[in-house]
Amino acid sequence: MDLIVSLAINGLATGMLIFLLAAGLTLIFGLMDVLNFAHGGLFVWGAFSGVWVYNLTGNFMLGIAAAIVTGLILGAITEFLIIRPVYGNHIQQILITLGLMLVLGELIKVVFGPEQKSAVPPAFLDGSFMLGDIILIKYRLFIIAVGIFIFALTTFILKRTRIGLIVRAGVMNKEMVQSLGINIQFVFMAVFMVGAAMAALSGMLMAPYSGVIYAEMGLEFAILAFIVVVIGGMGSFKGSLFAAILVGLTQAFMAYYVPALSLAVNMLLMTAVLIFRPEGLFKVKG
Amino acid sequence: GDEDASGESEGSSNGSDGEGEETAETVKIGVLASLTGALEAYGKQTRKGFELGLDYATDGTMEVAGKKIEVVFEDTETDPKVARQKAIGLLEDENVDFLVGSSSSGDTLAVTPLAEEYETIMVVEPAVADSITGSEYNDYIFRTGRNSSQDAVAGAAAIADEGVKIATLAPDSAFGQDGVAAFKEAATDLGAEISHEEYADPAATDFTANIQKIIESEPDYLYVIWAGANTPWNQIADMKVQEQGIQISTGVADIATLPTMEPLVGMAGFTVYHHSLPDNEVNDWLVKEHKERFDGEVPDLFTPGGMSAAISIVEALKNSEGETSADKLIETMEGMSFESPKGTMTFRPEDHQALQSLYAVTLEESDEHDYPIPVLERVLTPEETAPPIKNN
Amino acid sequence: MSNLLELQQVEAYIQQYHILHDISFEVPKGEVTVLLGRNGAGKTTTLRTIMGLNQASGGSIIYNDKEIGQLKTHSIAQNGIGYVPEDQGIFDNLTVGENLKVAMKKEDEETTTRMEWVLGLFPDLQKFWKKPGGQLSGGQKQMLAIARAYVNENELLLIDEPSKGLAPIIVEKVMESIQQMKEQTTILLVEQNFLMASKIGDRFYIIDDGQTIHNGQMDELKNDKALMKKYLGIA
Amino acid sequence: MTAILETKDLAIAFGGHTAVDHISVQIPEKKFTSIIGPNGAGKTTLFNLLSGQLSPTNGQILYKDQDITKLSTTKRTRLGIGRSFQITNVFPNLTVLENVRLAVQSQAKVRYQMLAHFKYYKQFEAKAMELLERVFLDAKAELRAVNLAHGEKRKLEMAMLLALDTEVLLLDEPTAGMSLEEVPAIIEVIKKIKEEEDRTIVLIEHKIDMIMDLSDEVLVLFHGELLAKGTPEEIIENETVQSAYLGGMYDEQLA
Amino acid sequence: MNLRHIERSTWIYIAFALLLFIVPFLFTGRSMLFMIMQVFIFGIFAMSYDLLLGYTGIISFGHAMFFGIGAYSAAIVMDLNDSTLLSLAAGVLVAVIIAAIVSFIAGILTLRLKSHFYAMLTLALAGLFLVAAEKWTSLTGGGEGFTFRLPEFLRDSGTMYMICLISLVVFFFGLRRFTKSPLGKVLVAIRENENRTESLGFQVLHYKVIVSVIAGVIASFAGVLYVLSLRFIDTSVFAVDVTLDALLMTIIGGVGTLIGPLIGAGLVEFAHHWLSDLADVHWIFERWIILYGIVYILAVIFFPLGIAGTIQSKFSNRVTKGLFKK
Ligand SMILES: Nc1ncnc2c1ncn2[C@@H]1O[C@H](COP(=O)(O)OP(=O)(O)OP(=O)(O)O)[C@@H](O)[C@H]1O
Ligand SMILES: Nc1ncnc2c1ncn2[C@@H]1O[C@H](COP(=O)(O)OP(=O)(O)OP(=O)(O)O)[C@@H](O)[C@H]1O
Ligand SMILES: [Mg+2]
Ligand SMILES: [Mg+2]
Repeated sequence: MDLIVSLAINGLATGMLIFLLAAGLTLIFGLMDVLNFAHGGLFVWGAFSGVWVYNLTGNFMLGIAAAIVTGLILGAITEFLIIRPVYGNHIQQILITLGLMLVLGELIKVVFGPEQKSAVPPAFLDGSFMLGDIILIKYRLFIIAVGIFIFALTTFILKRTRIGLIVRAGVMNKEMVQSLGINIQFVFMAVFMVGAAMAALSGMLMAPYSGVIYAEMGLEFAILAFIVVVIGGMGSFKGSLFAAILVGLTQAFMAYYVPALSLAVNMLLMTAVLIFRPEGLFKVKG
Repeated sequence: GDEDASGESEGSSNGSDGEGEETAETVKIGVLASLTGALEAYGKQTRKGFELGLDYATDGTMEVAGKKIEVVFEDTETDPKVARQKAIGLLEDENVDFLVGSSSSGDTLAVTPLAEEYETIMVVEPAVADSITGSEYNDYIFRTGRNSSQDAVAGAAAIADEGVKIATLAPDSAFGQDGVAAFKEAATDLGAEISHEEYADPAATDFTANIQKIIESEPDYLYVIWAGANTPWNQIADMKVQEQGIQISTGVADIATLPTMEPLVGMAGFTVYHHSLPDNEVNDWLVKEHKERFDGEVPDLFTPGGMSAAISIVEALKNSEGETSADKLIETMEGMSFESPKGTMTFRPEDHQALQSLYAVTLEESDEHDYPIPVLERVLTPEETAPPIKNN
Repeated sequence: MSNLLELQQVEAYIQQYHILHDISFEVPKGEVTVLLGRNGAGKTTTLRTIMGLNQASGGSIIYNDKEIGQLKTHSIAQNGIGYVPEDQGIFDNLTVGENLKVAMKKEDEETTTRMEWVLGLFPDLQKFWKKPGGQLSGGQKQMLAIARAYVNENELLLIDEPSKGLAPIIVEKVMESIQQMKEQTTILLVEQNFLMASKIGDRFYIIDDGQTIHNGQMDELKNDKALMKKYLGIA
Repeated sequence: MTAILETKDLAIAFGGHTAVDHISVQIPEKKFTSIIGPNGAGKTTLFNLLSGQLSPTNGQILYKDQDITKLSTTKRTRLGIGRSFQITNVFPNLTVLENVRLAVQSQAKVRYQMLAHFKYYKQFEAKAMELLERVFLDAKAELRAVNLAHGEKRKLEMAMLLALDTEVLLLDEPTAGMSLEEVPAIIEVIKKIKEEEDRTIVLIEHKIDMIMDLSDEVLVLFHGELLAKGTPEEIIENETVQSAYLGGMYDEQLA
Repeated sequence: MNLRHIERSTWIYIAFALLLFIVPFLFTGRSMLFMIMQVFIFGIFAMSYDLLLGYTGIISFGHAMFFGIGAYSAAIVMDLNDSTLLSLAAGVLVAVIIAAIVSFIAGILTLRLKSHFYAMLTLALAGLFLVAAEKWTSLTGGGEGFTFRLPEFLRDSGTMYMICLISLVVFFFGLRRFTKSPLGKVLVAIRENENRTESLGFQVLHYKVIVSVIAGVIASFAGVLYVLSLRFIDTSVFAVDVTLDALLMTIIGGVGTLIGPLIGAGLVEFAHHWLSDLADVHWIFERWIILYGIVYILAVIFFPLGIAGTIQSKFSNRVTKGLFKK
């Protein structure tokens, strides 16, 4: 019983971390229909800039802020220079964002050097405590909390404000939205910036979790995020959250009970979902 | 391409023994390393070490047995295809007399058959796969780097003893599995018992389940073989493994990874190299020169390896009196001993693997750095860490 | 001057094709002006050019005595111009309600009243409030497109073939609604249904091959069989 | 009179909404049948069921007494049921000629030939060109379909349907958005197919004059149900039809 | 067949192919030869990818799977048997059969669904193959891979070059004919508007499965050539990067053309080579990957349709423009 609870909590934390990663992608891919292969690049930049500030100042929160700011700035630049010319064209999006991914990944080494960097949780989130026989790791609880917070926040913004509608409408028919007097370019840029900031934030949160960050981690995690977005049903936040948690839990339990298959967990899960529920777990209506 | 365009495209299998005249005075060495990509840091250590090694071995003259030494570095980008292409370029267009490399086992394996084809000596450094001097061995391959089995033997020597129970954690890959197999053999030879073998997805972020199982097997030691991006150290600490009476042991890698090992302070393990460990002239020279040339930086994990490779080549040339034919060199190098930053190394005649010292250490807090450093327990002698011969 | 909108020798290209050669017309405030012409004459392109969805390459577009030829589409719309495009421009994955909500510039009482009026006009929209726009029938989409332009108070409405695909009884309603709005809203209409055009139009312009080739009062046209035959091919 | 197409108790519901509500009709062979009804009455949905774009929740469809309810769109087209679409549905980035040529190719049953070069099929091109002339679109043959004006796309739809050379033609508002001048010409084309080639035509339209002019029989749909059926004259006198569909404008329109 | 009926472009391609047959005698460097060989191999691979992406509109994120299947089949068969021509033939056969079966299954499972499902399923399957290659160490050598011997006559790189070139020529002209066949025209129709194609009387699923199998088999063959040229194999043949390479080559060269992927393959390989060589010129170019990334970005901005596509559209615009003005 303890074992199951402990596995579940840790799986949940991993799931939340993956969700944070996927959230930005869901926003950009789900709402704006942009295949952003540079998502991983934004993620890495968030991690490196955040950790750099964190190590410099010793203040974790400042690190988080730095990551978010980095994400916003990079998001604005990316949207303006890279994404704007290719809205609506998946093929061009793939090429141009992959190009950007290479540039971002390599620039990391110019700015921060080629070596991997280490990061530890801040003192107030370091370590673990026992609850009965169950070990609770503080940093993981923190991740779970942040995940819930981000989920609630985005759901609120998308459901309770007109922004979500405008963005979705803008993707379907840009000209029409403009004809309704909405400056869609501005809205798109804002959304992209938020998506990028989410990527950057998750990069920063990831750093103390895994202990090290390195320039190449971007693509790897971007693929994971991509998988989660697909399993969850594209563009659905609820779906992404659910899928991410599913992936996290499956990983945890498979690693314990069927270790031989643990390498293949993600892919098996995705194959199963595609075959049995091709629209994803939560199909976006329409 | 050089002037001697004699249609090598067809006659390549004849190899390059008919070199042009200019090589009469020069010895060319081609070094393959990952100078970009994920293993960039390693590749660059090798390069620095190699350059320093030539300087040291030739006393700065860059000449041996009357011949000028010329080095060409090529980036393999950690891609076997690129590695092979660059190697062909070195062998064909540059007519190199030696190949050195490379940072990854895959790159190296893609190149070793070329060494045979071109009858050119290749000094492998620092790729670790056993198969390079094992199942994929050929006569032209010499390795100054240590292989996985040596690591395993050293790891076992550091902790294994009569009646000790050890659990292992390793990535679920050939590297991890072979490593554990070798470790198991060495450890059981020393009388220890392997209580549990745990393999984890190297890309995973969560190791709770794996650690949980290890705890359940109630070992005295947890021996970790790890080479991967995400490190398990934090989680091992968070899961209070040590508090439950299980000691951790592992190989200590390069300086950049030391800060991540903070949670493991006090553990007993081994390492291939840390600049503070070896006690010999070559190493003193290396540390001093390295600091001078590179802004006060100390040599890292693979720097001495690069240096050893360079020294072994110069040494071989000295012994062969400048003769670069492969036959002669193989004869010279088999069984050859030379002084390296890690003490005396010897190319074992059977599989051309250099036997070398490794270091049993404990990880301790240091006053100079804000990360822990390995402190010498004892030097594991070349004889002690000699791996089994596997090339038949 | 009482012209709300005036086009002077407007030229436009689509990619490298010269589509509009010389479009000139006036839309007097408070009237319904109708553009007529064959398929491919350039009517739709004219409306798109006014909306800034297509850049004019020559001439001028004057709205409320201001040149708007260089403005971006969204600022043109913010100046009080509404547009019902030919292909309806429904947001397929948004529900009917959401389609309308996207269009609403404010959420004050006035808009609510307008909304009620619009829904009274097209009860089908009320009925399918939660249905994705893409699943509506052809005529329902047309209604939604018109309704979307109606929910805001506009000074000028550009409507491209509103009657297309609508049942006669609904066409009648649309006509009524246009007449009702005439007070505050000026209308520029492209319409192939001559019956409708002739009933609600005040002035007409005939466009052929990207040029305005004839204009006059609607009443004249209705009674001039020769003219109708010549320009519209109807007897 | 034999029925070429027949529905038995045909129904489909989307969520809670029954768009086609248990309709049983017979479409007489070689006749001209029109379907009218308010917007959202289920006309297009009925077409979608007949042509196989949708499958019914209930009922059967018979074509020449053969049950085709379970057949795919492709199979039905091959059997001889062709349709045009209310919302234009063409290959946007192919040229007008290529659009029609594809339809010709399908009709000619050259479907899986993958080794012969297309240029050995010159007759396809010729046939396609001929059809484009018939709908007055030959001048735009080389233009990409996406660049056509709305009315021109409708003509293209028509040409593609003709190319399929099917026995039954389902036409969904073929003249919507077509200019006054060209509507009569298209009507001529439709008439000619029916008379000269003996086809069965089913037409959805909101243009009453056109219905009156062409139809042998008119079906009226209302809220998914079959409200009335009869000759054009009978239908236009029907009071429910008048009040629910035509409104006051029809008499002027007929005038 | 009358020679006059052959299109002019065909002559150009034939002339170019002949030129490539002479190249090995002009260049002495085997490394250059090896590189051109890689261009050919990845050209074939990218062409097979374009068959899906450019012609039929199917995105695949796991095309590497077929490449890897080909590579491993050949390598394993050659490793287990003597290095003879016979075992090579057996290797090719195994490669083709497995690729055909896998692509057929992936095809019928997902191609009836719209758009991206094929992409994701192939991504997942490729991932599973990667894991299998990683774990089935007795056969595959795991992540470290293994080397193997080639039949005597293939060890000469001139022969290998010719084999790659001949394969390229055969596949290029074969696929050209294929795409210009009636079936090829239907594929384009599917790309443009799937459900309309269906209501014209074409069974879309059949076409998609056919093209998926053809693309899979050709990709597998490219994998065979790759592993023969390398004489070494490891799990990197299944990596996402391999798919991405094909994707990039296709897009940069121009989707929906056959020459595009070839140009793309050449450009990607050579840009890579030259840019990485810059690193030796000056330390400032040590980060040449940045330049490499910028090449992609600029390619989209200046050649939005890919190189071949942009040139082609310039050319065809002239034609339609003339027509438009009558
Ligand atoms: N992208 C384009 N490339 C080439 N020609 C185009 C393009 N877009 C439109 N055209 C042409 O411009 C002309 C004018 O089109 P427009 O849509 O304005 O006509 P219209 O008067 O609205 O016709 P309809 O009554 O059929 O809607 C048409 O002949 C059309 O073929
Ligand atoms: N795919 C669908 N999903 C849900 N509802 C649908 C779908 N298709 C049609 N409907 C609904 O079914 C009803 C009938 O639609 P249909 O398109 O058949 O109408 P119609 O008679 O052709 O109208 P119109 O004259 O406006 O074209 C409409 O209320 C429509 O909203
Ligand atoms: Mg129009
Ligand atoms: Mg309809």
